[in-house]
Amino acid sequence: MFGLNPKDARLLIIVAIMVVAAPVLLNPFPEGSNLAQFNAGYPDLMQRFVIFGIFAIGFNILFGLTGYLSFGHAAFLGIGSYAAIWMMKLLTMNIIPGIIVSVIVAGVFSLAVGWISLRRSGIYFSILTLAFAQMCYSLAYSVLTPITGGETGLQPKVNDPRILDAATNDGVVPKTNLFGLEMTSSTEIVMGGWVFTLNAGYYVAALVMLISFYISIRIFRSPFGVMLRAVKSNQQRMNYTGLNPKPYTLAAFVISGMYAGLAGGLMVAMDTQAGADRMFWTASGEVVLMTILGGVGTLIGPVLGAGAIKYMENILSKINKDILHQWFALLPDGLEDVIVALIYPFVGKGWHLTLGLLFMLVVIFLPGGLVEGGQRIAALFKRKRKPEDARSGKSTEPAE
Amino acid sequence: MGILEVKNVNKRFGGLQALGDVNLSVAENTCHAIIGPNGAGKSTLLNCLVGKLIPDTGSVMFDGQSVLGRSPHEINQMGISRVFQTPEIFGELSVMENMMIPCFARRDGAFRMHAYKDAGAERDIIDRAESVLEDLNMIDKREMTASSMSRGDKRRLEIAMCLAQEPRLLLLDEPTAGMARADTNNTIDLLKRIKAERDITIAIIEHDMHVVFSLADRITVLAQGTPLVEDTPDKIKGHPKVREAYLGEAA
Amino acid sequence: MEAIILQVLNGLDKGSAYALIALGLTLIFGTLGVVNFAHGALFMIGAFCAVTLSRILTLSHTIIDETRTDFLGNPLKVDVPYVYGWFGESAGAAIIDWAVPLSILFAIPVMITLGVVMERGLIKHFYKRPHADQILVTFGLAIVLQEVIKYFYGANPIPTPAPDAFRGSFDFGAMLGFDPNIIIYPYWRIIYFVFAAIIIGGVFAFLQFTTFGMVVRAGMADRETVQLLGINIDRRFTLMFGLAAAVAGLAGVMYTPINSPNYHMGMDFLVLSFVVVVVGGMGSLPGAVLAGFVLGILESFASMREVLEVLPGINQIIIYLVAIIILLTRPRGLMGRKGVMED
Amino acid sequence: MSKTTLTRRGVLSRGAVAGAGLAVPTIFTGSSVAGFTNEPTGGAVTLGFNVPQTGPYADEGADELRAFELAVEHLNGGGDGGMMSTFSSNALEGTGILGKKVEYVTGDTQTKSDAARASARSMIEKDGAVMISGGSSSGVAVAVQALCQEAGVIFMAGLTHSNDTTGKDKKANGFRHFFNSYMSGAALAPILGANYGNDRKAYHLTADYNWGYTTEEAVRTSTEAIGWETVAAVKTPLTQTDFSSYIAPVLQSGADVLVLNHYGGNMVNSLTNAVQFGLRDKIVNGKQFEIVVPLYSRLMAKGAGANVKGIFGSTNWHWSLTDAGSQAFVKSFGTKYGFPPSQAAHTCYVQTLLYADAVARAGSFNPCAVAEALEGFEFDGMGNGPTLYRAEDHQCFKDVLVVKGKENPTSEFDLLEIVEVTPAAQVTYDASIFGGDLGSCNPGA
Repeated sequence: MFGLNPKDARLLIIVAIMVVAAPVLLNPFPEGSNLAQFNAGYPDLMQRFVIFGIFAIGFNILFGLTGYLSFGHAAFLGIGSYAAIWMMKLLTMNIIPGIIVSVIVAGVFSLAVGWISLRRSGIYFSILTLAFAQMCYSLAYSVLTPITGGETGLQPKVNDPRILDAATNDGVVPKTNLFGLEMTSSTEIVMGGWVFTLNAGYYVAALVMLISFYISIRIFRSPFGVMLRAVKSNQQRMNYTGLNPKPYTLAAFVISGMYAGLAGGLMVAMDTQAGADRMFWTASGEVVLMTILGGVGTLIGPVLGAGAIKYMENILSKINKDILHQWFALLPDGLEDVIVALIYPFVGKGWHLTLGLLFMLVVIFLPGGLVEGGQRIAALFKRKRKPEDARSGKSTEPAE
Repeated sequence: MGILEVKNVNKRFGGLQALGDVNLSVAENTCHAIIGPNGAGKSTLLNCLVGKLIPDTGSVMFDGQSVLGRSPHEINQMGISRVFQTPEIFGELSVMENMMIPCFARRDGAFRMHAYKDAGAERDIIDRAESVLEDLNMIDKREMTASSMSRGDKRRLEIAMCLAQEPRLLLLDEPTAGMARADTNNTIDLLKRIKAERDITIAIIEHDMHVVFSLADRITVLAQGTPLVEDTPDKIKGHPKVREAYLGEAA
Repeated sequence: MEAIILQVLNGLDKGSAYALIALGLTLIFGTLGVVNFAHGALFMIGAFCAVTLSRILTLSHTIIDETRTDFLGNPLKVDVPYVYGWFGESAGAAIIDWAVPLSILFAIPVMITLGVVMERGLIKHFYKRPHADQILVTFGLAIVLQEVIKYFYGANPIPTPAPDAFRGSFDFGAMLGFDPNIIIYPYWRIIYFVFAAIIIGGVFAFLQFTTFGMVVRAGMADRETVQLLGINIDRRFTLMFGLAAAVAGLAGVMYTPINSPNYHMGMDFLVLSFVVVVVGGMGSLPGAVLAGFVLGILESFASMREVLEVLPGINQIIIYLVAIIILLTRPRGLMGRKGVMED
Repeated sequence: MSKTTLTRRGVLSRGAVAGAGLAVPTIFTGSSVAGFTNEPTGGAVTLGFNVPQTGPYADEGADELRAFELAVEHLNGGGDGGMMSTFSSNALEGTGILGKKVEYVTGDTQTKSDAARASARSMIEKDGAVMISGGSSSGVAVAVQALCQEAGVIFMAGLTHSNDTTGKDKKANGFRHFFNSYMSGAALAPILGANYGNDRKAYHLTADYNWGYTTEEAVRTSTEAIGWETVAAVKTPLTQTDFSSYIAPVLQSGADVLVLNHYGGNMVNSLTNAVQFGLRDKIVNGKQFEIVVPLYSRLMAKGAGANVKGIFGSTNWHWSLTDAGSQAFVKSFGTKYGFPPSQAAHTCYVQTLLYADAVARAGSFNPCAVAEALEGFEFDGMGNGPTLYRAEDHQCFKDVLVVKGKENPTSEFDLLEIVEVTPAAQVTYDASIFGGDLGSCNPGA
């Protein structure tokens, strides 16, 4: 299907189903229940899941396939964001021009940065990319303030030109839209105690993510993908096989830079703000961590890693002491206090601690990342199921 | 006029004269061995042929064209393939993928962005890879990860990868170094068969005289960066200069 | 002229901090082949050794002063350190005043223990793993360490002043014949520079002149051969990790009077110290030290008003710009060896 | 697709009726359900407190959170009522807001615009917050303010000092109680003139970002107006930790005052470094060398330790104020937590009460009604004397404190002493000078 082998097609379909059903799957707990705190099915977080998923998928094309560890990819994300928001300020609040331009601008920047950085390999390459990204960040925060908004970043303003949009000067900034469909508009479905929010912006972003994912599968399986893996495996042999590794690596760098720009453009489309913060080295480090956490070089790993980190950032950080006390209110007072005291350092303002521990545990016990964890569980399940199947086959008891 | 012509090549590393006025002519469709004691400059010479090193003076012509100043992948595209002392293969990739890469290189040149095609649907590439694998009796290993194979199989795969490109000149750098006797004999048989069945010129650097004398049509003896003699294997065997070079003061 | 002398002084001082951290990072990388993202955290923990010691020294019992009131109007509770009771008020005050220098003695065993525990408990298992895994696990460790410190000490900087004797500044200008007050430099920063020079010299001498150091150097060059010689290189490497941790920790202790320590100071230094190490050349100890000083001095020059007027914003990017230029002109940094971390 | 606003709680209460145990999907369309975003329909109303919980400003965030908790307690009738008894408006009765119990959710801004917006959006979309407050930097305040404008909820800014928040980036749904750079400059200059004379030469070190620029500009203009000369202004990177190379050339320049337009960690480090260099022991141009820190924060001053002694600066509020409102607040905060509140805590507490009061006076949670109630609102008893929430830019005008680092602190909280309470009239400016456009209020529906 779509030129994919059956295994990849199955993966794509599973991912597509998950993505479409995410508003339901991510809201497993009824509204108002104590566990509703863990629901992630609200538009902002779902949008972030898919957008950072795109960012990580793109990063994985470079890092997972060629092994070149860029420590500056957040710069392309940031540059994409600035490009998109300027399109929205100058042209139109329709997201299409913004997204297209963000991909192009990020592509041009990554071509320039990649062309220089790829003269070196290994950690020297990593530091070169880091240096470029930090320069972008520092300049955007300070001397480039007229273009970037500096500390406060850029948001659409009432008095922006927006030359393609019909003049609407009633003091309201129009919302980002796709030919009239506003990204913030949602439909809510209420089923018993559950509320599911189907958000237009999320589905637009999700569609882009699915396309990106599909393209990434195609790249993985293409002759080009094989060449990229060859770059990672043995550049010497590549050279002596009549292949020039440089343009392959540069192409991968630019593709992943364009993915980052796309993510940046979408981010602005969903949440109209562009700031220098998202170019800081920790943001570049975050995508590295997402990819390693999920599973380097696997198709779905980066998306899982992105989801895991964003989930912790947004859900764990919102758990405060009151909520903990509410959860354990049924326990005797003394025990309640002890349990709350034990959990509290790991949530709310301590969510970084949990994140750090997660990194360590995953890398110690699951060197292949979350994907390896999934595979191990699946293997366990298969091993268990087989004898069970055998038994149930013999069983004569009628099923319920 | 040989397919490979090395003229007056000099190469110095600081104070060390690694190659001094090397002249060498390799005739088409022959097997030419280069032997010599350690430090004779064999590897330096080889590296000058494939673009890894650039000689200080002199010329290296392949099929009438100069290879000097070209990068390794360009020289390879001219028709020179190289087998390394320790097998250089794509360890993390499967045997089949290892084979497909040279096939792509042969068909598409040094760089081509086939990012939208499915590698598994490239029939001509797969057929070609499979036929070489079959030829070398490796077809049953096609799904193995290359790094998990034995050293002998890795060497065989490396040779297969070179052959898949249909090079006109195959350079072998001590292809049996560190191999067990049985593997060495297998490799000799393989190379003999290649030589017999294909239009291919082979240049081989080797320590193992057994290998050299079973394969070579002509032999050049290198000592201290300079060719001592060049002749047929039979003549080389009894040559006094060769004995001197190899046995040193014992002569 | 004065301005240039001044910025060279500044650069040497800044450079000594960079060089100390980069030295420890390179020791770990060179001996163990591990990219240690937790190294900044070790620097930070060193600084908090000083904080901890001064807290211990000021452990107090509370007395109530009826004559004064606190912000709620209740009688003021006054904390009296126990050391006042034990040594008398003036001697006690002097001990507290000297908390930072005293912390050196406190920090050395703490840091060596921490380093050895870290190496044996965690890093050891990552020698053969890809660099990406090493980065992830040490980064995770760095986060955990700094969150633990934040849990106990809060996020705000904690003032940890130098002893009174070292406050104020020394007038170099007057000594060299310039006008007074033109080239002044704080005493503590001079001490920091001398201290850094001693540590760096000590580490080099240790590696150069002791058998232990020679074995470690040999192991850095070729681990397998040294092991074939029947030498237990692992145990020595563990100790090297302890030593590197101690170097980072001491750099942190001595840094506390310059900038009040906070829990994220390690992260602030981490990126910079990696740039220094790489510019120096991965695995080269002299390279790390040289790069530390070069970048420190260039950074100081870039912050001059006269320079900023010509190139606004150059102070924001100078380190990275220099790093890019050096790496493009010298492929393996200033003094790097071939083949290290290039795969 | 039908358009709705995010009315989680509203939908829920209706959904419970409509669904009544049946698993039948009920799809609502927006405009018929609610008049504005997150209209509280049950017995409770949710406020979102978005403060830095990680990163360098985590302690400040923690203090803000304490103030919010205290404010919620007081609004719901708990505790001693704090400033509710001294507040000039009597609309609040300790029964929640409009009879609805006040609940709150918390989030982590990380002092990053993106994280702050993500956290605020989750409060609006997931938790149904009808007002967002908190934060400790102007970058975050501007970003979240723009978000609240777009989503149709009220933003009550926490600590943000840049002119931009109610200047070029002002928004109809956003309100700031905290003072700004301009006011700092206007309040400081006369005091500096009185203490250090009118013929001083100033050297500015300025954090190289928006807040730094506006602060430098404000202090420069107001000191130059009293006759000071600005010798130089050098910008320092935000990420700088060691300021020695910026401080060393100060004496050479012939300046006799150093102005540190730095905040937070930058301020602690630059001040510590400046004192280390012994600048304050020097005599230049026949005058004692002085250092000025335009924006003081007690929490940060603590990080600089003894180095703050005798150094002038301005602050929004300080616990040692003796008016009844401040006293009441310090008492209830101090009793609950054991130490006095910071200026950030004060602003957050006051903002929460002001919001609740505006809702009560408007009789509605509708952001437009609330905004109308706040615009031009004059009040007293909240610690800074008679205060006006100016309609044109949603900026509070009130007394500004000029403070000085205390020479003999009696406790670790007693670091600053109030030198002067500059009356609001002296720091008031024309609303148009910073540009920007409020736009019209957005109820979200």
